Amino acid sequence: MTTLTREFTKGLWDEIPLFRIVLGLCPALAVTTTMENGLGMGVAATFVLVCSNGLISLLRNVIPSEVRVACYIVIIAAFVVAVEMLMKAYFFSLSESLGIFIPLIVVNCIILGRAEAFARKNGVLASLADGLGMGLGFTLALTVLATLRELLGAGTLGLVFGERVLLAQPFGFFQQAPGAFVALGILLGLMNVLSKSGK
Amino acid sequence: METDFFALIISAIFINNILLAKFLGNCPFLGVSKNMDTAVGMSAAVVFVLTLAGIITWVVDHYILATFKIEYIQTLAFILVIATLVQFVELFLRKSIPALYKSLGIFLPLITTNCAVLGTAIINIQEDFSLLETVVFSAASATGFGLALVLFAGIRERFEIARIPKPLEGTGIGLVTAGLLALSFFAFKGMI
Amino acid sequence: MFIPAFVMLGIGFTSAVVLAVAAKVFHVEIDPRIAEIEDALPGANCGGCGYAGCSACAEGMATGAAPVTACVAGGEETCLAVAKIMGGEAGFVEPEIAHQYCKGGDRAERKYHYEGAVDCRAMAELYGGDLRCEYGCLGMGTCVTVCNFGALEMGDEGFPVVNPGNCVGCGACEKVCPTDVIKLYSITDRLLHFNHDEECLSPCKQLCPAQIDIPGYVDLASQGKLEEAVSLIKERNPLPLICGRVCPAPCENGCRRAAIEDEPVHHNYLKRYIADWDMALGKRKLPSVLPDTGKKVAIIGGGPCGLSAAYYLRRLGHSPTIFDSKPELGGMLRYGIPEYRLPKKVLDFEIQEILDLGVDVRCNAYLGQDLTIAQLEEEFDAVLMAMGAWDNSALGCDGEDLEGVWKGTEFLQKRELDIKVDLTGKKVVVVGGGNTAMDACRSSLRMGAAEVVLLYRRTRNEMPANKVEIDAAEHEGIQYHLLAAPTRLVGDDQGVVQQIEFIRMELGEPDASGRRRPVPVEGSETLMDVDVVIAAIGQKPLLDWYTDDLKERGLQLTRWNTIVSDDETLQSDVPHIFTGGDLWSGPALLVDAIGTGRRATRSIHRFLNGQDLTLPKGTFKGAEKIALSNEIAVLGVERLPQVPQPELEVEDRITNFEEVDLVLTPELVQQEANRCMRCGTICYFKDDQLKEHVEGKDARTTVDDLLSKSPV
Amino acid sequence: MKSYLQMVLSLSLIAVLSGLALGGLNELTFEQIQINILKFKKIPAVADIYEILTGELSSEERMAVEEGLLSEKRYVDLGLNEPSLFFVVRKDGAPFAVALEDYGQGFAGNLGVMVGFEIETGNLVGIGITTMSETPGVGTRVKEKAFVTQFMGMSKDAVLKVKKDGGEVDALSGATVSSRAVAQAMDNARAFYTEHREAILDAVNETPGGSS
Repeated sequence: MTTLTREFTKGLWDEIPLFRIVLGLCPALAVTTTMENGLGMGVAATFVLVCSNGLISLLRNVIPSEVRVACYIVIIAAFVVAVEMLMKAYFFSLSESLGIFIPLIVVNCIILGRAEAFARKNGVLASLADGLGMGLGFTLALTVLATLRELLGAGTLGLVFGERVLLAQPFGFFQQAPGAFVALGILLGLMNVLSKSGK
Repeated sequence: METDFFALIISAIFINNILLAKFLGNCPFLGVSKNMDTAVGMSAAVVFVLTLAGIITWVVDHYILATFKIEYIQTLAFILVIATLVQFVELFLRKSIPALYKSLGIFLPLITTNCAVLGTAIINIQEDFSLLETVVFSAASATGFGLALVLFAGIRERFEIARIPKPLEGTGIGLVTAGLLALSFFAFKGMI
Repeated sequence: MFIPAFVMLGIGFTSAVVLAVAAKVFHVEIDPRIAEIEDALPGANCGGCGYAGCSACAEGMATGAAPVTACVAGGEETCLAVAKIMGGEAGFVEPEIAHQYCKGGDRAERKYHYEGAVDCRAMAELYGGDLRCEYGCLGMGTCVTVCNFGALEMGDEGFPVVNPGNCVGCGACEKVCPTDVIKLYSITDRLLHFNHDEECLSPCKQLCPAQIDIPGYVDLASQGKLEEAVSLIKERNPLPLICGRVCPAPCENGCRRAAIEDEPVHHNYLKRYIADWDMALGKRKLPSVLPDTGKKVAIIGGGPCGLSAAYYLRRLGHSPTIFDSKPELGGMLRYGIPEYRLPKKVLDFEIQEILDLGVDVRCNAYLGQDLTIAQLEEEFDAVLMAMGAWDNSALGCDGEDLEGVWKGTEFLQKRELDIKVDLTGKKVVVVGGGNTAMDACRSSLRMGAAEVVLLYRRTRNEMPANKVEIDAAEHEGIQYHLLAAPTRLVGDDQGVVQQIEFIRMELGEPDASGRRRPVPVEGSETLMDVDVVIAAIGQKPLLDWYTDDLKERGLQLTRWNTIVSDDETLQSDVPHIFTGGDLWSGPALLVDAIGTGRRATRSIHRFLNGQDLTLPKGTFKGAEKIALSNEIAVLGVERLPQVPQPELEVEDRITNFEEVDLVLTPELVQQEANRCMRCGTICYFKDDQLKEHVEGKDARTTVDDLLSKSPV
Repeated sequence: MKSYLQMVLSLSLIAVLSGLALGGLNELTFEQIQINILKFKKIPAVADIYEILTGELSSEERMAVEEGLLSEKRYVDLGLNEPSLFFVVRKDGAPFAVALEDYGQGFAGNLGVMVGFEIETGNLVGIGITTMSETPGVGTRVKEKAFVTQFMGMSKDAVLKVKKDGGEVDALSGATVSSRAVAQAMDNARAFYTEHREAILDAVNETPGGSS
């Protein structure tokens, strides 16, 4: 049991996506303009990551290594399109706000990254735990980044305070993508300081 | 109307540079730009994949997906084509340039999930480009990607002797600099 | 609903066919083990193995180009895992830890003000760096930046501090450092390292024949880290307890305090204090010993040289055996130095600490009688001859063979060999001016002699004995007849010596050794009644072991009966026979014997491994000072009174063999330690910097409680 | 040879299975998605036009209007590869205007605008935004009343361009790109409407529903 918990928890701190493993930047930079988007994107990505990790590790011995990337990506894409359809059908409002970014989950490097680096070599249970851990880690990272960007960039925190303006003159810079790069960079620095003192 | 190819190329490389304006393909942007030759290797691979992918996806979309009205599997079909191309490049590199293959490491398969590649393919369809325009646009976008990557690799090699606060070393400062670089590309916004 | 399935089938199939063809065409034969090994490696891509990253190293290991132990960062379990994959057995490789000697940092003088790129290599391009002494640490911290294991941190005094726990020995810092200050050292390297011209050597360290890092252990002692101080000393001198009591401390002559007309720092008192503290601790903390190399070395002679060679050879993994002619080990330490200077309890403790490492001993084995070199050559791979210099030179005047006329070493051995000697009420005359003569005088006093007179043909300050000994003997009432030499011994009809005739001398021109040649004054012969005469005018090695077959085999002797051997490597003309101690140098200090013991160990170690024996170029020869560190003006340092060595009162020490020198109190230790300026070759601590250096460390508070539990 | 067969087999099998799965899923969710798009996208825009006509509506009234509009959708086959959709806007019970949707090139993707045309005069009644992905806080201001009301009663042959481009539409300050997109969408809608005016008007009187 302990290895499973370790696989799961490593995604939350030691190898938290975005901060430790610098993957999955494209959606992270584009979608985290509001906290709500960050959270939604994280949840959708987690769902896809868990399912794909599980299925890929199930088929890991079947798929020969020459075509492994193609097969994995088809599986991931299938899950993503499925999520897109289900969301449009049953959670229309969320799919509206996430818009373009659901198809971009398929190109989210985290998912294929975990498949290539982990699911391909480990058992199903471990892969599921890893997927869940990584997914939640990713959601956590996205939400933290989104909160920072929304608070500084737009001066509001939609999910928590609704329309109330918290910051009189917000820095528009953080709402744009270059701002996302800088915010993530600073967060990374903060993370290192924390982990160094935390260890 | 006769599409102005020159304007198309310039806009693809500078104005809406896939990396620094549209912010697609950031993972390899930060992952591979640690040193110059991997960056150049990656750019070459992306140019090859993107151009070929542009052509094939255009053909697939126009002749198969449109006729059967099954656009919803567009993502699936495109990504499969791209993945095959990337796997092809991987096999090719492993055979003929093993050194580059080793240094690209995890980032070679990750070209498949490179948002820039799929992004450009989808843009080709949204902009309703003709085949020729698709080829030109894809190649130009890939060159833009390469330009940004090589530019950034140059800067990162200077980090070696710059005095950087300890926690920001490595990826942290990389991200901040990427942000500033992206900001500079805003200047091209108003050209066309 | 079936249309998409067909479309996907179409695309999937074509893709698969394309890939299958590509796989066929671009097929590359990959050794499956490479992937396995790569998974086992830590993936730090540190380059310590010399390859560009882990995958390259894995490929190297799989093809056999790199040894299984190549991965430095991975540590033991990685190495074992890779060995299992390759199906081989992992051998032992000594861990190498980065070590940095230069303590200059902010206190070192700078040639110019530097504002260039923050990189030592960049600064080194500018006149070899801004430091006055060219091989010091430039302090730009490039080694700290390249180390990605967190083993290096920039200390608060301007030089990088190594954290040995994190250091994996990948060598990145060594490659980056332009002045070679930081280097990787294995245990063998540290034990067999000899001073080098291109290295930071304080004046005292240059003068110490055993090359002990004196400022190092003084600094550790003042911070209360006594355990570390002991291990630092033992890296160069395995007999600190004995040395602390007996050594005349040539290092103190070099102390930089002399430049401000101040008394030198008593390094030896501190060394003795540290050693005593370690002994009083009681628990045996054995130093690290490398795994057995299966090589056996015979050491003939259990004196200081033999003991020190045995200690180091054992720590390097060889198995030395000590042969000694006497019933117990120690040589001159046991049978030459009397109890009041070196209690046998202390001697036995120190020798036992060496034997506990796994050194076996065969006593009462006299070379030439009980065993021969030929016998040894079958059983042992190398032989170290360190029998010392026991033969006394004769007085050279008639009446020498009268009864009651003894030789110096002979007389001193008697007490240890339990031969009862009763001198009560007798008058003893000792001839000679060295330490043996001093020991003879003070011992005979303690054996009840009524009056002890010392004859010496030169003046007081030319006497080779320790200054401390000469003063102590005088306090104990021994009369000095200086500028006097014996001419005739008059015996009675039973052949027992009654009188001694000696002649007044004057000092003429200096002879070859630089000492002024004494010239007899005509007609100044005087007679003196005497009961016992002890001749202690110099020793030379015995030759009864020197058989003819050794002569044919090429082993030659010098005029002073010492063995002819290469000065640097101490290797005799017979390749597997090495020499050391007094047998090689003639009578010398204990600390010289320890120094040659370690030098012989290095030669034997390299001989056993079939390596070339010559010392690396630029090795620091003998004791001449590096001129650079002499003409340094000592500024910002005030004179501080020297700490007196507490001693037993004269009355209660001349009647017994109680140890004369007592142990320092902790306060005195701290006071003396603070007098030491922790010199480098050029830089040293000015008073305010030293105060801040010592006070700055919170260890300051721990010194008191640590020292309070020490032996008094 | 076996491994190549396995390669081809596995990739094709996975491709087919995923195609099948998505096809099936699409069947399942297609209707629901269309309804959603209608309910949450198109009809609210038409309701916006309705509000311009009748003035501010309370949330209950708006719910009722949106409910009503469900039955006001009409499909007309204009020879395009799928039937075109438009809505009938009634005033006091009688069909008063027709609303149809068209797109303009926005800042970061298409901007959908539902445009209402009076049946008799052909003049514009008003507009409602359906889909857009403009920069939040900047481009999204085109939805606000101030911008939308300027189109009420605009004549059918007004120059539908932004003032800067010589048209009559005064653009939102700082959001010229989005305003130009709206103008472009309206221009496209008008061109479509004038071209197919007769067919659309016949379809107005048909019963609601029509072929999907």
